[in-house]
Amino acid sequence: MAFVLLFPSLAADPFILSVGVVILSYAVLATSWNLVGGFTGYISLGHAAYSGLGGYATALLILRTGLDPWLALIAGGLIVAVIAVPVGIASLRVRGASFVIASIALVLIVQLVFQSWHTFTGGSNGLRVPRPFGTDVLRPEQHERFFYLHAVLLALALLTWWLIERSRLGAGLKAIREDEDKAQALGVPTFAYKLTALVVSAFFTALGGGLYALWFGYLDPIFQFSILIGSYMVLMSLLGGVRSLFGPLLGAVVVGYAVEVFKSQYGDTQLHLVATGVLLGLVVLFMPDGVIPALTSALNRRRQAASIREVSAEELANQREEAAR
Amino acid sequence: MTGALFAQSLVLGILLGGLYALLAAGLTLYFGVMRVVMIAHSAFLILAAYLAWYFHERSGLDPLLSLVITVPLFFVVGYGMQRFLVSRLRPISLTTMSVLLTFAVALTIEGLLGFVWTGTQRRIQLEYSGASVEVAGVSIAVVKLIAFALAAVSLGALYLILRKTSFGRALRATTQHPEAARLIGIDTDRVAGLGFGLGLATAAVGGTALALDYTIYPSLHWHWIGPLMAIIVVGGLGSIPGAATAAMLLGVAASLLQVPLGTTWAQTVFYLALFVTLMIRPQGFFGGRLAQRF
Amino acid sequence: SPNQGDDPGGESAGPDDPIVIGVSLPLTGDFAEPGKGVQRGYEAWAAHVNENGGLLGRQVELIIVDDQSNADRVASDYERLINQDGVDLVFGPFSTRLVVPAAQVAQDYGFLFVEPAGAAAEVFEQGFDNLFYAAPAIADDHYNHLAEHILALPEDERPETIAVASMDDPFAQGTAYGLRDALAAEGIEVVVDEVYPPNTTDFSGIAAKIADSEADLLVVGSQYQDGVNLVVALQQQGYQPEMAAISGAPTNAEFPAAIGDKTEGILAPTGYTPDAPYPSNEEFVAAYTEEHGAEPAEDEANAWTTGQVVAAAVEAVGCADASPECQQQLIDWLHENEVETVVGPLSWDAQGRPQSAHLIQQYVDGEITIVLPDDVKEADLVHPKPEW
Amino acid sequence: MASEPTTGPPTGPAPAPAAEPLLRLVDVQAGYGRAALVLRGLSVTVAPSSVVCLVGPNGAGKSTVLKVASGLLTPRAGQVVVDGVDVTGRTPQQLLAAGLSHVPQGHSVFPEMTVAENVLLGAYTVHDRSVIAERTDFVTELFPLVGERWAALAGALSGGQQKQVEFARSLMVRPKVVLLDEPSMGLDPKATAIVFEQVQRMRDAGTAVLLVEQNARRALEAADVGCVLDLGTVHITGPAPTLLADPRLAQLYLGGRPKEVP
Amino acid sequence: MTGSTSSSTSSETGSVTTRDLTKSFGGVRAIDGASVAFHEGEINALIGPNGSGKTTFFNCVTGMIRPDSGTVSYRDRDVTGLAPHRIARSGIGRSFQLCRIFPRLTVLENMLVAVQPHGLLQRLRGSRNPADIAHARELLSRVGIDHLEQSEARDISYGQQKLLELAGVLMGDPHTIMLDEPAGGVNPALVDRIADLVRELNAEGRTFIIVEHNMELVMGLSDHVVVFDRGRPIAQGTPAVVQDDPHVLEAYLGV
Ligand SMILES: Nc1ncnc2c1ncn2[C@@H]1O[C@H](COP(=O)(O)OP(=O)(O)OP(=O)(O)O)[C@@H](O)[C@H]1O
Ligand SMILES: Nc1ncnc2c1ncn2[C@@H]1O[C@H](COP(=O)(O)OP(=O)(O)OP(=O)(O)O)[C@@H](O)[C@H]1O
Ligand SMILES: [Mg+2]
Ligand SMILES: [Mg+2]
Repeated sequence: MAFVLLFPSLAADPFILSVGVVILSYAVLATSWNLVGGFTGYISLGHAAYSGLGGYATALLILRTGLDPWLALIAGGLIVAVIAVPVGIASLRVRGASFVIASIALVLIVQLVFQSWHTFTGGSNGLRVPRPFGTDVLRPEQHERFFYLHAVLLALALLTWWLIERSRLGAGLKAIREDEDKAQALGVPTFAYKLTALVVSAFFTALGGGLYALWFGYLDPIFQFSILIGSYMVLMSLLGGVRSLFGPLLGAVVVGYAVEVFKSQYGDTQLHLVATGVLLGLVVLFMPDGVIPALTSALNRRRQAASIREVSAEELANQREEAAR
Repeated sequence: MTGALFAQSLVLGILLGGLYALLAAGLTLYFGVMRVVMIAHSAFLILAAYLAWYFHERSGLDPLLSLVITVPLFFVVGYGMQRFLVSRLRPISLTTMSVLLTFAVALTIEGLLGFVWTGTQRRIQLEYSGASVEVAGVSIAVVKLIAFALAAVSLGALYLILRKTSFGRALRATTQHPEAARLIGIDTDRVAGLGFGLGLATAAVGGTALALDYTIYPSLHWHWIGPLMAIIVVGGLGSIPGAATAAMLLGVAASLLQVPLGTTWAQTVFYLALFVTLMIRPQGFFGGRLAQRF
Repeated sequence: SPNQGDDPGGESAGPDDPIVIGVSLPLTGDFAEPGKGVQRGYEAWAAHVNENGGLLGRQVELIIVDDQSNADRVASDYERLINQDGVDLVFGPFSTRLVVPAAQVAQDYGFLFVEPAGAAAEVFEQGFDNLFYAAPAIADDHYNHLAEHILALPEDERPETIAVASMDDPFAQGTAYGLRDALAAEGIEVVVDEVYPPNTTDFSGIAAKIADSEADLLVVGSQYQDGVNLVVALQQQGYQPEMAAISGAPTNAEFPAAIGDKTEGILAPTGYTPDAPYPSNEEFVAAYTEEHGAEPAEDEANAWTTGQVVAAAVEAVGCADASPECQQQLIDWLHENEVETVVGPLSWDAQGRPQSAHLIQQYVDGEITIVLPDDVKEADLVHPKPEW
Repeated sequence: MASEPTTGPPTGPAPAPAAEPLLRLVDVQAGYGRAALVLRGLSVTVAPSSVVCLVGPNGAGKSTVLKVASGLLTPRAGQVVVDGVDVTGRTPQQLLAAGLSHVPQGHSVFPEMTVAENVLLGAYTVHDRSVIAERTDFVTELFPLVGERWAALAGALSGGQQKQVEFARSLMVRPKVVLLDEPSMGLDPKATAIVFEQVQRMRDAGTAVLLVEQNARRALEAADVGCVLDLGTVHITGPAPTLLADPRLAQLYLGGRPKEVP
Repeated sequence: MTGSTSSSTSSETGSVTTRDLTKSFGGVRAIDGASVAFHEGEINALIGPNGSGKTTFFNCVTGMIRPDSGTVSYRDRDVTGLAPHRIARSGIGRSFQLCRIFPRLTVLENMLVAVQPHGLLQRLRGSRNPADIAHARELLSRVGIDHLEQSEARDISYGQQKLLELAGVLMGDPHTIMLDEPAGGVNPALVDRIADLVRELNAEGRTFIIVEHNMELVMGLSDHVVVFDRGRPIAQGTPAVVQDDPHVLEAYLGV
């Protein structure tokens, strides 16, 4: 926490700071993704649709209605949350593989629409996003401000995750992940819960996308609505551990750092893709629960409860007799 | 739309649908028999196309001959992939984790393709690339016809293997209840491996067919994932006839819609069909013969 | 690699230190091919300058990083080049899609931004005052000579209908639509107007539409391989236009290899030709050919031109460092002066648009030859074009 | 057999083995993954033409015993011997080839395959068509349901019907050793009767049957030897009638109110 | 807590009542115009041969599947076609024949899921409140698996899972409890304890509807027995009456 707050003053130059912004932005997206993926087990590879829509909604609101950038950001998040409702109604009807595929389709369809609808979205020309701060705020200072803004958003997302995690809503969502019909039979309004999780997740993802757009200043449908971004969200969450509060954050730091390293390491070859692929593969094969759970379980191995009670024959006989009475 | 253009587009749609059908059938096979969502299928497709291209480049022989190498090769790779990667996933989260694992494989393949052959777009230059036969005013490119024939033959073979042989039965049994399958004497490891190999072999055929008439480049597989995934959901996950039918219908629909709507909007037909399917019949139009039991 | 990281300002760079120039290029990903062409051009330019005594008597050193054809990366690359690697100057990346975010970073740090590849009209409408395009004309004007030529044809030879197909890319569309609009304004009918996404591989549908329209003039805005695919698909459908103008693809050396002997008569705009008579061009062609064993193509030339433009400003102003004062002087100088380059003399308007025009080439007897404008042409334009 | 010292309530000595045992588990220790041991040095012996019944509380390790015997679970220590051959560590397929079949607990039909395919898959290792045809006729006669729903998807059947199909499937092979894990669970009284009748017939045909049942009284009535398993060890082994007659045992493991089943 | 355990135990009002309920799957008529009434405040049993439609009946009543025709009412309220969670909230808890638990949640977490209050704010409240946990522990010890509290549910034996499921259903504090083969696979000694538990809860005023093939248990426990065959009731009444019904003997007991 303290490190996050101090980071801008520790960063050696604006570039490092900008990398910090990017990593925080990853962390926001991964944590937001985890609001639906982690709790309900509905794996969405298409969450880039929500971040991209958030970015575009923010930018278009500023450009077309002249709304204040910060209001536009929040309004953009709300609009995306509203969009998530029908999307959820359609796609949350199926589980597992079908949902994954539907999520991929979502991001592809949005990409096609944003690419084709030139007059509204700027299409392949891209869209410049006006700066929220005046030109007198120099770039390094922008980085710093956006770093803190991202940190605040991340904190909000984490807080939301934490609140849900310990709530009955959270218990219900986790039950959905395990066995949806059973959860329903126990009185969990599964559809409403799933939809709630998706909408909340879409909202935060969109805020993340919008904030990033305000910082980055440029939107292009190809880069906004890419499966790769959605997959990164999943990778980061899984890597850190979808069932722990700070899992996605940790994953974002690792992946964000790794991306920089791979890039500087493998420079102008496609080996950075190989490195990412191998990393993802290793995580899936050997740490399917993520780093944090793997570490904690390694630490707690001794505490594991034996599945059979240790009792002597004598005690056993007594016990059984008592039970029978 | 003129009648001639309609006829031409219809034929193009059918030819394209055939290729989609073969590829989607392979994809749905993994799911139907192994509960694995194989994102890397189209990456293997591109890999096969590259091999066909490279083969042609090196030997100067017809790229179709590369099938002699790629089909067995892919079969073995598929076998190995199932045995050494997919089988390590925990059954409880197999479906979702397999998405990520095969996604990782896809990235790796893309990266290696780019590393070995750079990002340059490649295209096989054949004597008969531009040749076509004309039937009732409709020109049918020879390469497309060959691709279609390849697809039809392999699709038929695949269907027969799965439905009519005891291997096919063992394969389905293995997915549905691995433990029980082992107990009735099925070597589930082997059977699952072979099933995966079979799926990947279809990618080898598809990739070669693809290489005949398309430009290829490492990241091209992303372009195929979307429509193929949509097709298998519309057809019903795991249903090979479903995938084939949906592929045909959507291929023709996209081809016809492209005339009034243009290429980009016509692409959306796959995804719209997907969402409509989810709303009306989430289990797909052919799959899910078994209603949910509680 | 250069070690000026501790001294990003670089003001105190001594006369012996090299001038470090940062570039981010798409060396992998969608734009990798042209990206690598640009890389070759930049490297050839740097080698040439260094052999000839450097800039301001200092050697130049390039830092080229790969942006993976990704807009997020390109911005972060320039951020790093400027802040961490402490470069003295930057050169632009490739592709319109990457130029805007990159130019933004350069502008924020006050850097001069001369770029070899962002030609779409929109690039110059973003209010960048540090941006200059190092080629003869922006995309929309590439076909100007051809449009004039067509409109000057006698009534009975003039095409009556046009079919247009363009990749959904600002640059490709810019070129194709420049010609389309010029002709449409004079009453030539546009019968097909198609846009396809960059990742399209199946062109048979578009080809069917074009073939069905039987348009006289085919206008294609392509990048590279899409042009090849479209031509093959059109051949498969038996379509024979009277005139085919295809931007992008045909100027690539691999184009004739890819479609064989079917290139005859295809027209294409180009900003550069190795045969151009400009003084520095011979030097360039010689230097480049010696190193690579082949003549430079357009991407290489644009890169070289970028180098020439920046070098001219540096020599004229007498400074080459990261300080805002120096960069501003360079910018101001370019706004007010004309630069001799391998693509001819270049000057820019306030938004950085170059003020010249592209040449029109045509495949004549298997060779790509300049046919327009008349004063530099090597052969006459063949019309109607032979069948493919 | 049953040379292990027994703990818990004393019972009479086990009957002498009729012949060389067909299945022997010797000092088996087994557990799941890294978790603690479930079976802690357990031994069971089944002779030809005999039915040994394992009873015990839930979670005692009964199913684990069968999984070890059939090769689904590799023991951490101890041996599995089938017909005099040490088969420890072999796979289920190999064990099936050696003459041992295991019908697992719970539901194990192949839900998206037809009843026909399910039953025929039971004969996956049999290649003689006439034998398959003969046995198919036999099971369809035995369980009318199987014939009636021959072309239906097995997953569409009711719980008990699925168990019937499963049992029918297991009758497609004639192994030397049969392991049955709660075969009567979920079956209606008629079907239960058929299952127990088949168990008798298997015994009569010389098969060694290791039966796990929670329908304990009924099972012990059908068995020759009973073993009471608790907390991963065999506590009592003895002739089934003796166990049934032991009131304390009955109270502890067989339900407190011995009553005749209608 | 939503339970209404203190309500009237008079058997005058019907508990679960159906009228002409029909459900077919393809060609199979799983429920064929069944009109049945279960008695409020009693222990009801539903028996019948395999495939006679008992589970399907449960599924129709609890909203897991939608009947083709006919109505289901619960305590004189029409609940036909309501979503399962609504029916659960109206006071019906059920278990599944093919035991359903949440495999990767611990035994205790499995229990806590069942506490699902109304209202958003309530739902956002902590799920691990001490009272709920104490209640869960008590129920777990009543079915004899309290020592497994921290195990993941997938790691416990089949019978233990069935017991966990039963405890989970009770945790929701339902007024009417529908159990699908609660004794299947459960150790006989424990079956006795379950029977005692059922009696206790019934004495508190809860209604039970139990599907079971263990005749000893059914006859010893229930007040009212309904016998199904081919998707419709063929007999109903007290255990003694049903046991001697010739139809029942023929169709079910196989004598
Ligand atoms: N897959 C598993 N992973 C971890 N522990 C397990 C697993 N299966 C069973 N156990 C543990 O092993 C012990 C024995 O289980 P087993 O299934 O053999 O019991 P059982 O005697 O068959 O019980 P039941 O009568 O309920 O079927 C139980 O305590 C259970 O918790
Ligand atoms: N989802 C389904 N699809 C097709 N048929 C079904 C489905 N569910 C039940 N059936 C059929 O309906 C009939 C009744 O099944 P049900 O499960 O209700 O029986 P049951 O009385 O619970 O039997 P059991 O005692 O074996 O549990 C059976 O013939 C079964 O095949
Ligand atoms: Mg068991
Ligand atoms: Mg049932």
